[in-house]
Amino acid sequence: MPELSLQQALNLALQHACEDDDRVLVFGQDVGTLGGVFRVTDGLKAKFGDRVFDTPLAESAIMGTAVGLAMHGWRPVPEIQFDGFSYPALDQIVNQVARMHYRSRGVLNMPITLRLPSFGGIRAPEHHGESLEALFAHVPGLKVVSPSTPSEGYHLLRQAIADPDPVIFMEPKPRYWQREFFDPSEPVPPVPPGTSRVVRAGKHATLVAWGAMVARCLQVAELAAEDGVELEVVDLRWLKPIDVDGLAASVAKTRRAVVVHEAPLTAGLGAEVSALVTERCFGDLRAPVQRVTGFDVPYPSGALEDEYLPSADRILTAVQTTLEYRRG
Amino acid sequence: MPELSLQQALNLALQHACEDDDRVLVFGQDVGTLGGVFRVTDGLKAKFGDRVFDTPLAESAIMGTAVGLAMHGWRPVPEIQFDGFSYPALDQIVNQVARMHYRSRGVLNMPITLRLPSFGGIRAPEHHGESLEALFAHVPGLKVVSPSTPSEGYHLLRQAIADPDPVIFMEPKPRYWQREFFDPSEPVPPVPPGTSRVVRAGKHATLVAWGAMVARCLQVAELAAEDGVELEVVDLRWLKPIDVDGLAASVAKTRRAVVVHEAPLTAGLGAEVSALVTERCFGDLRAPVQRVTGFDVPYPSGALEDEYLPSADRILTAVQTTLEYRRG
Amino acid sequence: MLVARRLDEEAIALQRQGVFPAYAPAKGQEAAQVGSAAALDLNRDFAFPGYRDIGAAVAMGVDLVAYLATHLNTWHGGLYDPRTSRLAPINAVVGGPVTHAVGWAMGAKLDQTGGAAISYFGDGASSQGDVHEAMNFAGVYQLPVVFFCQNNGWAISVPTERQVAGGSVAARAAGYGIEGHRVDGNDVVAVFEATRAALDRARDGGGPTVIEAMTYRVGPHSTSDDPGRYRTLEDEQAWTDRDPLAVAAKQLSADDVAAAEEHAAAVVREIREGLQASAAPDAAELFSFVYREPTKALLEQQRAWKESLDA
Amino acid sequence: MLVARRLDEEAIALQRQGVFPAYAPAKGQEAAQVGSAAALDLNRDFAFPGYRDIGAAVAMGVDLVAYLATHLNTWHGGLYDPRTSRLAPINAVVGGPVTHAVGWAMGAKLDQTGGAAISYFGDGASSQGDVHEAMNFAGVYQLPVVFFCQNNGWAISVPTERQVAGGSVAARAAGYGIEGHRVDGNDVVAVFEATRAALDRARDGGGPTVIEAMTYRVGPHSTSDDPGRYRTLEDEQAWTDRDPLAVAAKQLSADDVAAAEEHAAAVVREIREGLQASAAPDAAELFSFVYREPTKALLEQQRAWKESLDA
Ligand SMILES: Cc1ncc(C[n+]2csc(CCOP(=O)(O)OP(=O)(O)O)c2C)c(N)n1
Ligand SMILES: Cc1ncc(C[n+]2csc(CCOP(=O)(O)OP(=O)(O)O)c2C)c(N)n1
Ligand SMILES: [Mg+2]
Ligand SMILES: [Mg+2]
Repeated sequence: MPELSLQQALNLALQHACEDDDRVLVFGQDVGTLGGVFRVTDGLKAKFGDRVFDTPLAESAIMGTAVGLAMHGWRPVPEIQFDGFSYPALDQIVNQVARMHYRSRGVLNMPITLRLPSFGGIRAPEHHGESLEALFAHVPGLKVVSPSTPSEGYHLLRQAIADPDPVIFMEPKPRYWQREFFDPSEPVPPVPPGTSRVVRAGKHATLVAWGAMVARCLQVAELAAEDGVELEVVDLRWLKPIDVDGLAASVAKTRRAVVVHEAPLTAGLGAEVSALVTERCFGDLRAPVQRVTGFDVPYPSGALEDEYLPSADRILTAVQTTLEYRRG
Repeated sequence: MPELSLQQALNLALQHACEDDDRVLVFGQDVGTLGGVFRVTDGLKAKFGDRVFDTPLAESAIMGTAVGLAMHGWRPVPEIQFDGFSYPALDQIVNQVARMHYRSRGVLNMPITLRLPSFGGIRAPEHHGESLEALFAHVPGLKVVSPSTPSEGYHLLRQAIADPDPVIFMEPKPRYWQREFFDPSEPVPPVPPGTSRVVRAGKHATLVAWGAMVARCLQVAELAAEDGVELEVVDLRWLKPIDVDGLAASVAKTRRAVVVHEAPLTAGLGAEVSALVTERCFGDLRAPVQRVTGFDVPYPSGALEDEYLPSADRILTAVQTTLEYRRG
Repeated sequence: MLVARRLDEEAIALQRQGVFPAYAPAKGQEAAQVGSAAALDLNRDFAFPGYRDIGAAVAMGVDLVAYLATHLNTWHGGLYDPRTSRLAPINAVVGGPVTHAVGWAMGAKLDQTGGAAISYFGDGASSQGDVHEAMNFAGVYQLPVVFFCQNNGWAISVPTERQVAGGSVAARAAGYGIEGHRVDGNDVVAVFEATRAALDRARDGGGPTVIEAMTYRVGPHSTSDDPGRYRTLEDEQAWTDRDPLAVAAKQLSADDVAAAEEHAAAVVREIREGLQASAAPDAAELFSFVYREPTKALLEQQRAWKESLDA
Repeated sequence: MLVARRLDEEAIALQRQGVFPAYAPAKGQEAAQVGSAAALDLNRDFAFPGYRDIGAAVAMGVDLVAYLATHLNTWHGGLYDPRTSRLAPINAVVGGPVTHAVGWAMGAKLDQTGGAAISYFGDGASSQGDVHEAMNFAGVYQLPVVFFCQNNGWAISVPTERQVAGGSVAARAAGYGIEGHRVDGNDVVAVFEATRAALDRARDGGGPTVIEAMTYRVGPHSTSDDPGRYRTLEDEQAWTDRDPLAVAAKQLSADDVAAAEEHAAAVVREIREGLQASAAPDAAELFSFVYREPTKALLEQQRAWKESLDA
């Protein structure tokens, strides 16, 4: 069983997807000759020739081209180089990618997977640490997914590319070099899009997270366990559709929930998780769902990054708040 | 006291803003000679000459130009012609307008008011009926406001233009021709951004809405009153910052809340309202906050518009649900 | 062309009667639309329209009742099948669909079908960043695509001279190292020939072409527009001499013209009847086509919606 | 120029020492940056940089310790005062700030200050829709703005010939009816003169100009980049003869060069010390500058954050 980093696992998933389906195309800025700034597309151009190509520096055209390619029957896997550079392409993503199937009454398929290196934590320049999941999750017609480990990365990327609908695939940058022993050729039981996974069982409270925050929540669960607090950690994975049944099952058991994300608080996806859990589990909940998130400030420069991101301390404080909550 | 439509009230607000501050500039597609497709800028070009001008058809450049004008000390009031055409300008709005003040450590002010005819209900073509408030409210550095009546429109637009920060001003299209008797010259007590208003007092449940949905909620409150149910209707107005104190005060009294908006459910601003109210009022709440919203589908064609938008029936059903709610 | 004109008139009449909530007249642009679309090989080419290209739909033999469903407010993109019609769904984002033509052309090149794409857009659209990005992509990859700009003098109330710096969209082509041609957009034969030449070149690997068809939007921007606010009747009058139908009629016998009128009347009658027979859309379609398979959340919303109907 | 070069070398050294997490070297582009910025009138003009324009900052007399704060990861936009420096905050969105220069130029024109704006961007940036929209706006309104493109051969791994259809950014200008010039970007005098002429024309109401300075990014895209993956050493070697410093040195006496080196060394030393003395940012600044006045919600978040620190 090989040990693979997330970056290697994603690279392998792309390679296998290209091998299994000769309609798959991989393109974007610097994904060809260079193999991507994170080397996720390394070696693909050599293997698949014209099916892997560099584009000029224009995100809107990258996504618009993907729409046209999909209309011609291709299965595009474009990349936008960094989260914060999605905005120039947002018109294409929202008004075109997400709608062409609808607009054509199901005649034109849009099996587009947008690979988007996402989230913060790597001391990068401005616009390289953003979390856009709330924005994408709000758009009808899109699916959104983010893996938290190399094996998840491999299988979810294969699943996203195979999906007949457009999927925004948010790759957690700080996890690219995280390694795991797993065998990509080993078949996994198929789970439909919109299924979360419990990565640690517990009974006192549920932590809900995705991307790089899953590892942080596991670390928090370790710390809490030392004090006898057993936290259940749910990796939401699919940010649209959201696994409300899975969340409800966990909260029915723990009766308390804390949702953790990097994006700013206001109108972040934590609000949706909070609302959904409360709607489904109001009778069970012993405390309001707590949100531990980035602050309502622009993603800061490296020196302030650790203060911005949900820290283990802030998550533990929220756990304590929910455990000690007394109905006013 | 004159009777003014919302369209006239906004026109007057622009006129008075231009008169009171000679740094105010009004521009956008067709806002000059034509006076705007909704005539909101009618007559301004004749009055203020070069300070009111038509632009080429490019939303990103409209907002980028606004940034540069603000850097030169002007107070830009650009228009984007319709909600759904904001997306091409989103990079400028999120990465530039909302951040230049922050990026420059407070040296460069961005007193930009983006006027955005918004929301649905007028049987318009595709992309002319969207509700983008959740997206804007998620962006640190922006403020977001939407008026529900002509007098509100007048005062909020004056306030938005006077505000030193960028404000997204969402004009409810279906209310443009709604009339009200009021005297714009009558001074109103100043209220800070982020203050909601109770438009109807009640005690059994709180309806929270903005834009065109405020009128619909008032209509629902009338209907409910016939059955002896007294609904409090809160016009949120400021969608960022949100008046959590005002919401909490209302819910402390009614113990039940229903939030209503046109945008799709998932990751809509209703989730934020639900989460905020639950965080603040968990002990008071007798039922989970209900959300009555657009569905998770693209804004449909005119024939299906009434089915998409929150109807009085759907709101009443939610009221009934919250009133009859029994903790499981 | 005559069908396009008469149908356009019918659509305006239907709007006045309240059947259509609004309509964007194409009057004056028939030669540009029909001439260019007639040059397409419907077995392998594909067209990407905006919202004012009914003449292209007519020339391509698209089901016009289904096309007009967009104005009936039945379905935004129209009800015709874009795959068999070779016409993408009606697209209301100015500039947005231009890159789709580029992507489609890239797909055709990769598949070596010999097909070419044509993108319809206006002088106003030429200001959009997407149009530039599209031309640059097409130039870099040498794609079989024709950028067909109908310069009709106006983008709503803004005249071309305050819209297009330099004054010519065709002149932009040189900056991308691609062919650019201006044609008299009211001369259907000239438009046809320029477009056919560009398509042929595209098929032969000659790369993209920009065609700027100089024409005039004789009617209002849409039935809600009031051109009197931004142009004079004389402005409009100046173009009546150049009416594309009049230009074409000169090359035809009176008999031919009469026959064409008769044909157009028959087609319009058929379409009028088709529109009258059009069913209102099934409200349950509100939840259709969002994904290939509806999500659980959507099914749940649909269920709640049905319940509220029954209540 | 020499200051720019030596400072660039120092920055790379600081990155290797772990002081800077990353840096985007400007080596090879000094003549383009210094020559153009030296042409500005700092009393009335204003410059809009990207992230690789340290030479412009040097020539404009910007506080360089404050400028380098962006690479120290202290503050994204740098710590210099953009208003007094006449240099907008460092901007990492490729293409994004080009329309700001247009807006600023419009502001200057409205205020009749005689000021002109200069926008710095790369060959890669020229593919962005925003750059097209900016040039079109500038052409329509005839604004006093200079679009200064440093064509340094590469956008990360993509060479200009696979980026810029037609091969020349300057050639795009004609399509907007505006002036466009290519200059030898490694000849500081040629750059200076072309820029000064464009600025003068702009002030006189002559409208915008596109200047394409042909140069070469001698170093990697950033210190995290590995150019060996996409170009050969020979490629790079071909440009060493044309090193802008070597070109300039030919026009100077040995004494002048020695004096310049001495000056540069002193400046770099001072900056090194300044950087060493730089305080880490106050963590409480996390909540600063988001709005003119913090909102209640932000104050609440700041309070909670402080509590979690104290806990
Ligand atoms: C991105 C975008 N912005 C604004 C609009 C609103 N709008 C619809 S048509 C139009 C004018 C378009 O002019 P032009 O491209 O010349 O086409 P024409 O209407 O003349 O056929 C505008 C501004 C839009 N549909 N899309
Ligand atoms: C909108 C946007 N897309 C992508 C990037 C990532 N990126 C940073 S620099 C760069 C290449 C820029 O090339 P060029 O404009 O030629 O400038 P140079 O780096 O050569 O100075 C890319 C793709 C970005 N910063 N902004
Ligand atoms: Mg036009
Ligand atoms: Mg470059």
